[in-house]
Amino acid sequence: MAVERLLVPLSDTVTVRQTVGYAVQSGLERADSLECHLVVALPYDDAVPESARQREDADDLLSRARNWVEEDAGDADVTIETATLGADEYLFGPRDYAEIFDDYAAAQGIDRVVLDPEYQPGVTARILQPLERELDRIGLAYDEAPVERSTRRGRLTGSEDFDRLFATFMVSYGFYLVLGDPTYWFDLVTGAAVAGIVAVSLARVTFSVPLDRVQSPIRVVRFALYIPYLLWEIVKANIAVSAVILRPSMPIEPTLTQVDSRVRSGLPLTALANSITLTPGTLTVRATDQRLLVHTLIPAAREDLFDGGLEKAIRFVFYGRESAAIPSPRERDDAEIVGGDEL
Amino acid sequence: MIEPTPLQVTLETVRFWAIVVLLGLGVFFTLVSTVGVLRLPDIYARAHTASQTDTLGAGFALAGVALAFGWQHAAVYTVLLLFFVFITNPTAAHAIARSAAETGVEPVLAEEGETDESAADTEGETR
Amino acid sequence: MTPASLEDVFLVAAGLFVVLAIAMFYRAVVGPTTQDRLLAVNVLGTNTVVILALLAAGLDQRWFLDVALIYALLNFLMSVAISKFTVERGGVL
Amino acid sequence: MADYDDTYTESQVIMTAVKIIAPFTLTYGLFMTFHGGDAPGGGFQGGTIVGVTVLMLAFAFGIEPTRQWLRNSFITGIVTGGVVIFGAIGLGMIALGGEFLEFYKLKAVFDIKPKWGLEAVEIGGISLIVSGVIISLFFTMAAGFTPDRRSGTGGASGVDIDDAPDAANAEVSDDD
Repeated sequence: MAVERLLVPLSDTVTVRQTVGYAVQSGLERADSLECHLVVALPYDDAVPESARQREDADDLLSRARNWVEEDAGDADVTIETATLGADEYLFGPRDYAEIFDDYAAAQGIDRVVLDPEYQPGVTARILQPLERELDRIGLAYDEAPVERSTRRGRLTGSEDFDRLFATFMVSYGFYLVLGDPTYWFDLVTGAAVAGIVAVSLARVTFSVPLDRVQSPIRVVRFALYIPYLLWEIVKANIAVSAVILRPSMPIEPTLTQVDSRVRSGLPLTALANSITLTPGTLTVRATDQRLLVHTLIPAAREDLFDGGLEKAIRFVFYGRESAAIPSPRERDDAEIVGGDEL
Repeated sequence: MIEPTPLQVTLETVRFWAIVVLLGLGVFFTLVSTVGVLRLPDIYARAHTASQTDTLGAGFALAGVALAFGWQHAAVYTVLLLFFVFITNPTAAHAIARSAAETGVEPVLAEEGETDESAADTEGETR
Repeated sequence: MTPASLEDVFLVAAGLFVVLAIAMFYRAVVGPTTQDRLLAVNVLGTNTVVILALLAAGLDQRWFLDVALIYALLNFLMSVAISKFTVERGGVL
Repeated sequence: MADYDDTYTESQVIMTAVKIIAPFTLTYGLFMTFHGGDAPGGGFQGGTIVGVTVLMLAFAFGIEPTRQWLRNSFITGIVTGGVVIFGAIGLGMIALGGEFLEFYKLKAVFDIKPKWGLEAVEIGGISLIVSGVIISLFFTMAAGFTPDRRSGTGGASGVDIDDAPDAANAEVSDDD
């Protein structure tokens, strides 16, 4: 008697209920007995303050999903397993997710993965397309649940699109009026036209991640607070580096270091990498996912990097004050000096 | 022609010397950066000091320009220029360093001693 | 009272920046790697932006600032384009 | 080390930086286009910056996705639209009894400053032509460099043929 083992990664989306339903139904069509593994992948590890809330949400989602499976299964022979994955590591890109699913699948003898088309783990944007590619690469069989979502989705992206268009329009119009003369009618009219063109053509490019009406303005304010701090760091680092360069013996000590940062991809990572490059003495050579390869010129700059001041500041900008209080890269053992081979 | 009040004269003098100091600092940090680019052993180390021109060299000089324009439209323009430089230059430095890493330019590292320098240079010649 | 006019200060500063930019040419010519040259040219570009801004103040020509802004943009584009090109020669571009 | 795939060709640091500055450069390019009469700039410079914005996006996101985002027909449309507007304004002046592109007739007939005629040519004609030509030249060159796209360049080369007279046209218009 065949047993079908299914892995269903869950996230809190509109279509998660239908996905679970499809998983149970399709599993029972293929075999008499079904073993349904419901898992939630946690994006954060324990070192990060957000992880406690994520874990609560995950447990809540799992218990709901367990009820759904029991409801759909009826009298059929269905075993339910639930798990939370990735609690001990910081999951970053689709590749990380694909790998933990693969590990779990190998350990439990999973036959097939049923994916929610809207799968959206934790805080990151929708990653399904790249996740499928990574699963293909690993060679794990998956199946996308056929779900109905058109109506809901249209409304949702409608409001998101408006936010993006509006934000791009305002940025562009503001910039235009700064360039031109805000009291001249010609500039006011052409500015509106130009901002319209820019908003329509670039809104989806610039704001590839949906905006949050509450959080996004707060982030802008916090970013403004971050600028003086960054400038102060730059001045300090400049003086230190200048002192080294102008000394005739030039006591530099170049090292390559690898730092696993705890910021998300996209804007936070770019802000961190550019801040690191902007402070003389540290230079981001490579940024693959959250792993930064940083070249440091003098020991003082390396110590600053390992103390993670900039990282905490970036976390403050994007995730708020509570999130800024994380252990430094040195304390959580994410910073190491590597040789030239790592390039 | 109205005779300027003593306060105005003092303010002008202060502004003048503030501009001189800002420009002097800008020139100084650019000088350090130039010396660094000429002296330092490899591309990665040079990129560090190049960012000094981008940050404080350009920063102080443009601050001096903005101060000279005072409360005018052009001052806003200068700040905008500075902001633009601050966003683009680290990205450019990262792009250059990354391209060096991708093409296999070996960094000179402290642990491996100075003998590596000549090796890295000769390897670079072939490109 | 001030010992010199503000315009002269800006012109002198611009001259100093030009001298430093010429010194930077050494690295642009000598290399040894493509990236070294690219970096030197990038720094030269930043210097040019600053010189243009200083001249804008010194000669009171506002529109030099427009040129400086464009120059900064092209400088960025050049660095990204060439560094991409050196990596993927014959690839994407 | 890095295995490039077609949609993710650059370091995401560069990609995000380009995303941030793209709206600003596009706005600036259009600003220059609109301020040709009384400030440095004009259709040529503005059009070039608009074109450069697209090139920048292409560097960061990869050329193929950008080409899909900006369809060939769209670029051809921009260029031909520019030529049509340019020609229409120029011939319109003849219709008003003047020479080709003689804006003083505007003053005589409609009581509009001749400056606005020049503005209209700069905005409607030249900027569209220049930006379209820059973008299509870039895509044409890029298509030539990619080995596996040799057969699929029909659309791009079609644009290229269209461009030749436009470029000549644009150069002529520099004189006025």
